[in-house]
This record gives sequence, C-alpha cells and structure tokens, in this order.
Amino acid sequence: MTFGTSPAPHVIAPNSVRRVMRLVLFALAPAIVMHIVFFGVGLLVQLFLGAIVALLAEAIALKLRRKPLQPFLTDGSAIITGVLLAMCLPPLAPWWLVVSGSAFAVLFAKHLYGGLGSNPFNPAMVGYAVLLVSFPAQLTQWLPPQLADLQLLRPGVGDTFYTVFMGHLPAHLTWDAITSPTPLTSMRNSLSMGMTMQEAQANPMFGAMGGRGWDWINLSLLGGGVWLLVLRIVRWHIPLAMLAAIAVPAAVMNAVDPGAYPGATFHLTAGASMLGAFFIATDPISAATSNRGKLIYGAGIGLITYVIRTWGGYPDGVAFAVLMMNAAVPLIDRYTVPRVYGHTR
Amino acid sequence: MSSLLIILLGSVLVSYFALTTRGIVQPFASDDVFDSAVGVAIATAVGLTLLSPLAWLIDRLALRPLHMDFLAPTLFVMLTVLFALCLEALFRHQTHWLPLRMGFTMLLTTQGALLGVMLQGRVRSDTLLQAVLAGAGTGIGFAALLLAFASMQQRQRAAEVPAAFQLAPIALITIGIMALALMGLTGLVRE
Amino acid sequence: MTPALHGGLRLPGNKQRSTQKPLRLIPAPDQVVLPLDQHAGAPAVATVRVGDRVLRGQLIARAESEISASLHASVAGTVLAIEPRAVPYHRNGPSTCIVIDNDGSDATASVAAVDHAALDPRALCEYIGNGGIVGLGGAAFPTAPKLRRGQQNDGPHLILNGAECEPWISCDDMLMREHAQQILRGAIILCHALQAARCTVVIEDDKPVAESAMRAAQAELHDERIVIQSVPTIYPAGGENQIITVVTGLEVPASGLPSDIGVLCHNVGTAAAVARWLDNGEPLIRRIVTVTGSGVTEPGNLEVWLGTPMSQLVDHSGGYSGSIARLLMGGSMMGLALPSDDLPVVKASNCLVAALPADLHLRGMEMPCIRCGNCSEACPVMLLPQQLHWFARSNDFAALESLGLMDCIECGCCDYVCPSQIPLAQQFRQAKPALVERLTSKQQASLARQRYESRDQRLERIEAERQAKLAEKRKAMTQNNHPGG
Amino acid sequence: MILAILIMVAIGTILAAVLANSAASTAQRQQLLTERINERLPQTQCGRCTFTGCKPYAAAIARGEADIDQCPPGGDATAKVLADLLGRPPQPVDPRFGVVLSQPLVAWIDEPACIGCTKCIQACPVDAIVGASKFMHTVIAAHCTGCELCVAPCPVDCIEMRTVTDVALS
Repeated sequence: MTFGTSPAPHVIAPNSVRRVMRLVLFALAPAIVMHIVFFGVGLLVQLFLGAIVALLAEAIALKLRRKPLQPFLTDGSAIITGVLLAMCLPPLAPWWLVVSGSAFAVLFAKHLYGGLGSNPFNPAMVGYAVLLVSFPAQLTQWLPPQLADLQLLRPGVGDTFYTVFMGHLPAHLTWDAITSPTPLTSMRNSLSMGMTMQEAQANPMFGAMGGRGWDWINLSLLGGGVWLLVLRIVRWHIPLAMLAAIAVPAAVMNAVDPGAYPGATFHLTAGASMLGAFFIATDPISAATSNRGKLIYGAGIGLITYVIRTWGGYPDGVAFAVLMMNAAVPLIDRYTVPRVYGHTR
Repeated sequence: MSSLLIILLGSVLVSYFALTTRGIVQPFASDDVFDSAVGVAIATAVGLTLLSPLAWLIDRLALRPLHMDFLAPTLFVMLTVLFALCLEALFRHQTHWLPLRMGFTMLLTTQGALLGVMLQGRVRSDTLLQAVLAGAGTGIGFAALLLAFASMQQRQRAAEVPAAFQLAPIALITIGIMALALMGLTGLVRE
Repeated sequence: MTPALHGGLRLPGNKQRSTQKPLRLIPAPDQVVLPLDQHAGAPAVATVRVGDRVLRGQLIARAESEISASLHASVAGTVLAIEPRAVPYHRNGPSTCIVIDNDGSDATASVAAVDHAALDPRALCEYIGNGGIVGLGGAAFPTAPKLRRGQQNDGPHLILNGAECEPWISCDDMLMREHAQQILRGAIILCHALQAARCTVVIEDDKPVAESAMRAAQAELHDERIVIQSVPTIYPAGGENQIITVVTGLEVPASGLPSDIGVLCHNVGTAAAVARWLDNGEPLIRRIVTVTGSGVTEPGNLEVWLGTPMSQLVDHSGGYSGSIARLLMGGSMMGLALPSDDLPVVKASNCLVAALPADLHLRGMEMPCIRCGNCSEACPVMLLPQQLHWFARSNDFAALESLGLMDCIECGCCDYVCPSQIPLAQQFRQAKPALVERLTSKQQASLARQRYESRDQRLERIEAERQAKLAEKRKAMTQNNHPGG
Repeated sequence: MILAILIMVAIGTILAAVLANSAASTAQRQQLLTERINERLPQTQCGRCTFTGCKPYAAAIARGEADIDQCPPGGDATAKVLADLLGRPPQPVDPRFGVVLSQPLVAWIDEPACIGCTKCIQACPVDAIVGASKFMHTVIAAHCTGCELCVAPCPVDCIEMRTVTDVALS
C-alpha cells in the first residue's frame, strides 16, 4: 500500500493568522463600546469606512501583485489597519480623511514593501501620521464626553451622518458649540498660558485620573490588552517598557515641578497611551524581534512620546514615536541577537 | 541649562539634513557595505563635533572682525573637504570601515558641500558650547539615521518588493516615511 | 527542580493505547532486507556473497572506517541478493541491501558470553563495536566510536536517556517496564568501558510504571554509581543536548561534543542491546518497535527481527482500519512519512504510526510570516526562527551563519506553534547543506589562494637565485679576463 | 580688497595640497579595493577573464579597466557579490569568457598514458599535480580548482576534466 508524504513535523497547533487578528479585534471591542458611550456613534461610521476602504485597497493591491485574493483578504490584517486608524480620528471627521488615510496605509505602507509580513512601518500609524501632517485642522475637532453634568450641545445620530458624509456641519450646529479639546490639548494649552497644574485640573472636563471619558476608554483598552497578554497573542515586553517609559519621566518631572508637569496617571490614561502600548506598538511585523530588542523598542517609543507631549508641537506623539522606532528596528535587531545554546556570547 | 539640552536633543532628532543629502539615497544594500556605512556614520559624528566649533571660532574671531562674512561659505566648504581627508586618515588602520566604493570620494565632496551649509547654519549659536553641542547633535543624528537606514536597506533585500519599486524607489519611500516620523518633532527647538 | 529547558512544548503523549499489552516477539518474515548504511557514518562492507548460507547472528558486513557499524544476519538462510533497495530514511535514492531468504531453521551462531570485567575498557569498546551496536534512540550513531571518544576524559558522567519525549513512541517505556535488569546490566558494562564516575538514568514523569520498575531493579543492584532521575515531560527534552542540559545544567558547546564537557549520553535501548550482546552473545539483530496510531486496530509494542517489512508489523497488530493519512516511522514531530509499507525495519525504527487524519493536524495554506515570536519562544536552542526564515528566503548565507542555522536540531517546535503554518523545519533542513557547501567552497578558495601565492613566491625565489648565480658568474668572468684591471 | 585676494589665494593653495594628498591616497585606496575584490573571487586562477590570475583581475576591476562579469567559475553569485560591493546593478556572466558550469570539474590524469614530462606540473597555478620527471603524475582532486590550464600543455593528451563524483568513483 502506498501513502501520502509530507515533511516533518506532521502535527501543528490549531492556530492561524486569521485567529490572531480576530482576537486582536475582539480585544478592541470594549474600548469601541466605551468610545460610543462617551462620544456618540461617530466612531462607528469611521470604523465602518476605514475597514471597507482597507479591504478594497487590499483587494486592489493583491490584484496588481497577482496574488490569490482568498487567503490574504480574509486574514483580517487589513481590517485591523483600518480599525486602528479610525480609532485615532475624531468621531466627526469628514469621510475622505479616513478613506485616504487607510488607503494610503494599506497600499503604500504595506503592499509596496511586499505585503503582509514585510512592512517595516506600522501601516495604521503611517496613515495617521500622513493625515496628522496634511490635515491638522480636521484632526482637532474632538467632541466633549457626553456626561450628565456637561450640558454641551449633543449632535444626534442624523447630524453625525450628515457631518461625516457632507463634510460640514448641518445648519443648526457650529463647530465651536460642539467641540472641545482633548485632555492632552487642554492641559497643554492651560499650562502654556501659565496656569499651574491645579488650576488646569479644575476644568470640569478632568476627573479623578485624567480626562473623563478618555480615562474609561484607556482603561478598557488596558483590559483588552491584558486579555491579549493572557492569551499569549502579545508579549509583555513592549507594553510594559512603553508604559514605564511614559510613566517614569512623567513622575520625575512631576516631582521636579508639580505645577508645570502632569503626573504619570494623567499621561497613562490620556491620548493613545494604552492604544499605542497594547495594539499599535505590539504589531509584531514592525516591532523588534528578540525580547531584549522589544524592551529597547518599547522604551524608545514611550520616551519619544513623552518628549513630544511635553515639549513637542503635536498634542500626542504616539504615532510619530512608533514610526521612529520602527525605523530603528533593523538596527536594534542587528545588535540584540539572543545567545544561542552552546555558544558563549 | 534646559536650553542646552534642548539644542542637543533637538538637533539629534531634527536632522532633516541627514535625510535630504544625496549620499544617503545610495542604497547600502549588501552586508559588507554596511561596514562602510558605519565608517561614514562615525566619521560624520566625529567630524561634525570637531568642525562645528572650529567654524564658529573662525567666524567669530576672523571673519566678523574683518567684515568678511561673504567668505564664510567657501571657508566652510573647504573645512568639510578637509573633513573628507580626515575620514581617510581616521581609517588608515580600520580599513574594513573605509568606504572604498567607486564614487565615494564624490559622495564625500557633495557631503562636504552639505556639511558646509550646515556649519554655516550653526554659526547662529551664541556661545562656543552651543556650537559644539549643535555640531555633536547633528552629527549623532546623522549617524543614527544613516545606520538605521543602512540596516533597513539590508533587511529589505528579502522582501518581495514589486519589481518597479526595487532598490532606489523603495529607498526613497522609506526615507519619506522616516522624514514623516521626524516631522513629529517640529516645535521642539524653538529658534 | 531540574533547570527547565528553554521553550519546548507540552504535547499530548498518545501513548496509552500502545502500552496496554506486554511485549510480543513476532516470527521472522520469509525474507529480510538489511541495508548496509542503516547507521550514521560510512556504510558497512559486505563479507558474504550471494548464495552463501548464513546463521542468525552471523556477521554479514564489517565496519571498515572509523565511524561505521557492522551488520549481522537476523535470520538463518541463504543470501538471496546484494542490491539497491528502497529504504525508510533519507538517502538520495535506494541503498545497497543484503537480502536473506529465511529457511525457517532459526539456527543461531553460538557466541560465548563475555564477562565485561575481564576486558580492559579499550578492548571492551572494540568488542561492543563487533556486536553492530548503534544508538537506538533514532539517530543510529555507532556506539563504539562514541565510547572511544568518551574514554578520553577521566570519569565521565554517563546519562541513559529514557526520556522518550516524542508523542506516540513508547518502545523505551515498555523496555524499561519488562527488561529493567538488562538495562542496568548494560549500564554497568558501559560504566566499565568508560570508567564512568556516575550514571544517571533519566525518565520523563509521564512513565510512572517504567520508573518504579527501574527503581526496583536499581535497589536490587545496590550499585551506588547508578541513579534514577525523573524529569518533567517537555518535548524535545529527549534530544541529546537537551537531556544533558536538563540533568547537568551544562550546555554542550556548539562546535563540540558532549564528551568535551565530560558527559556521554546513550539510549536505554542501546544499554539493553550491549547487555544482550555480552551476556547472551546476541548481536543487534532485533529491536522493539511501537506499532500505534488509530489506523491500527490493536496497537502495541512488538519485538521485531531487523529487515522485517513494515506491512508485517501492521498485520501482527490487527491490520489497517480506516483511511491512513500518513504512515510515519518515528513520532508525529520528527517522524518520516513513509511512501509505502513494504520498507524494511532498520536499527533506527523505533515506532510505526498508522495515523488517521484525526491523529495529525497537517499544515494548511502557508501564509507569510507575521514575526509573532511564538517560534523563538518555543525554540529549545534559543534561535530566532522568524529571522532564519526571513534570511533563508533571500539566501543571505552570512546572516544565516551568524544567526546560528547550524545549531538548529530540526525538532519542529517552531512549525508546531506557527500561526502562518510555514514548514520552517523543512526550510532549515534544506538551507543547511547549502550553507555548508558555501562555507566549504569559501574555505577551498582561500586554500587555493594560499597555494597560488606560495607558488608565486617559490618561482620568484628560484628566479632571484638564478639571477644571483648569473651575476656571480658574470663577475667571476670579468675578474678572470682582466684581473686587478 | 588685497586682503580678500590674499585669503582666496591661501584657500586655493590649501585646497590644491588637499587634492594632491588625496591623489596619493587613491593609490593606497586602490590597493585596498583590489584586496577586497580578490577576497570575493573564486581563486581558480584560470585566466578565463583574460588576466593571468584572480589578483590581476581584481586589480583591473579596481582600476575600472575590467567589468565584473568576466568570471565564469564564480558564476552569477560572484558577479552579484561584486555588484553589491561596487554599488552597481548586478549583471550575469558574459558568455564570451566561457560557460558557467553547473557542477565543478577537476582534472584527471589517465596514469598509464602519462610519460612524466612535468609540463602540466609547471602549468598548474595551485600545485595540485604531483609527480617527478619521467615518473607518473597524478592530480590531487581536493586541491584542483578546475582551471583546465594543464590540459593543453600535455603532449600525450592524457588529462581530461571530470566531475568530482566521477573522479571519486574511478
């Protein structure tokens, strides 16, 4: 009798790229729900647009590269790029912002370098950085958290769709009435106007830990991230190193001058710290390879984020920090090869 | 004190010049050529740290009193060509670092022109210490970016980059994204 | 707690079904096929000719070179042919085999038992080699040359490997349960050959019955040099280097051998074979093979004469049941998928798995590597398989060499955990000879250059001497023509 | 005004000195480049690249007189390595200089026919042939680089090129 042959090993764990990507999307779900609770359905529209355009761009690129559509399109990596990009944009941002951003990300940052697995830069962050640099105005139109004690005007669902797809507000609303700066921006503005930290914190938008609404979103991201850690989809090295590299300088500067520099908890629960630490920096394709390399990579991102937030021109530097450390990854990998069994060095 | 730190940090992280020089576009693709990238990076870092204060001194002591500021650009270009010479002297023994590629001398002269412009830019610093730190910062920034870019190139060789984008186009796009990343640091150095 | 191995996998053992029934010796087949190169190193050289009549246990091929093993007839009968036949291991193409027709007489060449104490270590080592004994753990490395190298250091630490960490395989388990004394006899003989100071028998903690049998036998023996040690069940703790590190905490140097750190590792089956050869005068002509997998109705461990076709093993285990996805020689991690079942049992065949699709989880569609790092965490040799994969794709041999491709033990842990289902072990298996070929050609080029340069210098020296002699002669000529001029 | 002219002249002379010095250093750089190129050549010393050996060919490449596709024994792999080193686009081996063999060949002497004239020993660039005059010669297969320089001088034509496996079997 004859039998089929294949190279050893003949048994592998039931795992696939699609399962990994799906679990990452599930880990993002609580934060998306929290975002909708506080800032309305705007994010849903952005997510939907981002994911669809990412898939479309992926399909086009695969066709151009004459690659089979089936396994690559449904592996979910394009959807994650679209979703992560959408989560960084203001809920009412016009539709062409997320469309151009995710198309650029998937086409330029991923397929031009050789498709899944060869992109040195995190595609979502390349897309976001391009938008941040090209359309700074649209990216500052954030909404205030919809809390009971804040009586700001609330755009309804109809208004949201109108604004996103028409690109401007309906007649009865004006941008000044409904937008408010994010905790990071408002903290930076009040500090630069010479107010001390305590006076800046008096603003009703700040709660116990940091910006109200934002702190819950960051905490749910932290929950999703820890769940990924438990499932061993993500290793602890990058998130821990990054969060430490944000918290430590923040605590030090806060100790040095409590009036001028916000503390560690504020920085950890503001902006994209948690999103960056657990979902963006840990993108395995563009991150460092060895564990030691991951620690250096994570610490680098955290440090540059803190520098940009404190002294830089942009309110939140996670995107730029990730891209800068992505550029340094091949150099880090070259000098952090772990010791092999039986070798001394 | 913090202004000095800012100048150093700023010039390390904000060295646009590193990304715009023609020399860096040349792909350091293969592994043995990475050593020559290391050579150029170290030489630039060392060279700039020494030449920046030298240029500042010449400017403050010789040119300004004699009202010959117009000589500054030519003088600094000559300074950087001198730097190109010191690159070879520096590597008399560490020959594997010495970049022996054809046309490298041409690279160094163009790099000389670039560094000349940069040195002139540094003349604006007020004290000698600031000039040294600015020179050192730009040098280290240039060296770090050159090494990062060279090892990025080496890693690209295995990626299935579409045929039309092999070697130079993908190198330019990589530089574009690196420049994009560095744009995040605008506003750090308040001139 | 013994120092844990880096990485490794906890795999389902799938060994319960094959260890229910005791060992059974199955009758010899009508024809046995004995390949000459069924061991590591150079093939043995046949000492019999077609048509000769041989007895069971008679020497039919001798080990000519330093690393080789002799071969004995496993049945009595006449030599039918000496010709290339298909063999169940990787050699590009068939290997020369001695085919013996069984005359059913089972007449055995009588060999006197030998007391190991009477021989000095060097002679004992020689005698063990004559028995055709090779490592029965799967590598089939000839035991005599290994012992010779072990003898160089004084009082090495002998480790008997009963870990058997690969799924499905349970031949060592049954051997330890039923022949514990024989293994320890073998251990004493090997200790004498090596002048070993200590001997540790290592058993994984998923074999309690075997462990108690071994401890009982060791208690009777009360030889304080021999110790039984239990280690956690982690694949691939049974690998030679890995078991040494788990037991002694030392690492075998990459370019060296275990004997460089005063350790020697042998399989428990090898020790039993040595004991049988010295005490009963029986060379290595039969071995225990686990026949298992849900494709076999009555799995178990059979004692099989070498050269028996695999199909007979399955017939003695109740025949096939269901559509067989793979017929594996070895376990599901490092086993070889056999193309057919009429290949002969060789010294290295420790297990035969007739696997239904449910037993295995074959690789699906290969996706590009997403550098997730599962493989570098699972690698017992602390390599970076994702980097090796990346540089193997572009044949970047300098990077492959510096990342340690030659240290890969092809255990398959990286394949097992890879979400993109990339055949990494296969890729590294193919990249290794290419890298070796590249290194040797570079070495030869530098050698050729040295010879070229030394030849140049020689020619210049000869030329210079000739010129010097000419100049001298000319000077002498000018002096005679007009002396003192 | 005079001072400005004086300074310009001074700069001119300094620059001239710099260029003169660098000219001297180009010789030293040439020698280093030759060394690096030679390290990457297969050292068969076969002369198919129209130069007497690998080192002269390397020196020619360093001077820019020879192209990087003139080495059939090295094949496309060597051409690519040289292209990487010199920063040029890789080129296949030019067939004019000889065909790239798939398997390396070594010389083999039909010993009975050999009359011991030592012509092949003198021709062999790497001393891979053993023998004395009027005594039988043989090729040390391990050291032979397959350059075929010994085939022509043999008066009785008893040398032929064979694959390494054929030599081992015969």
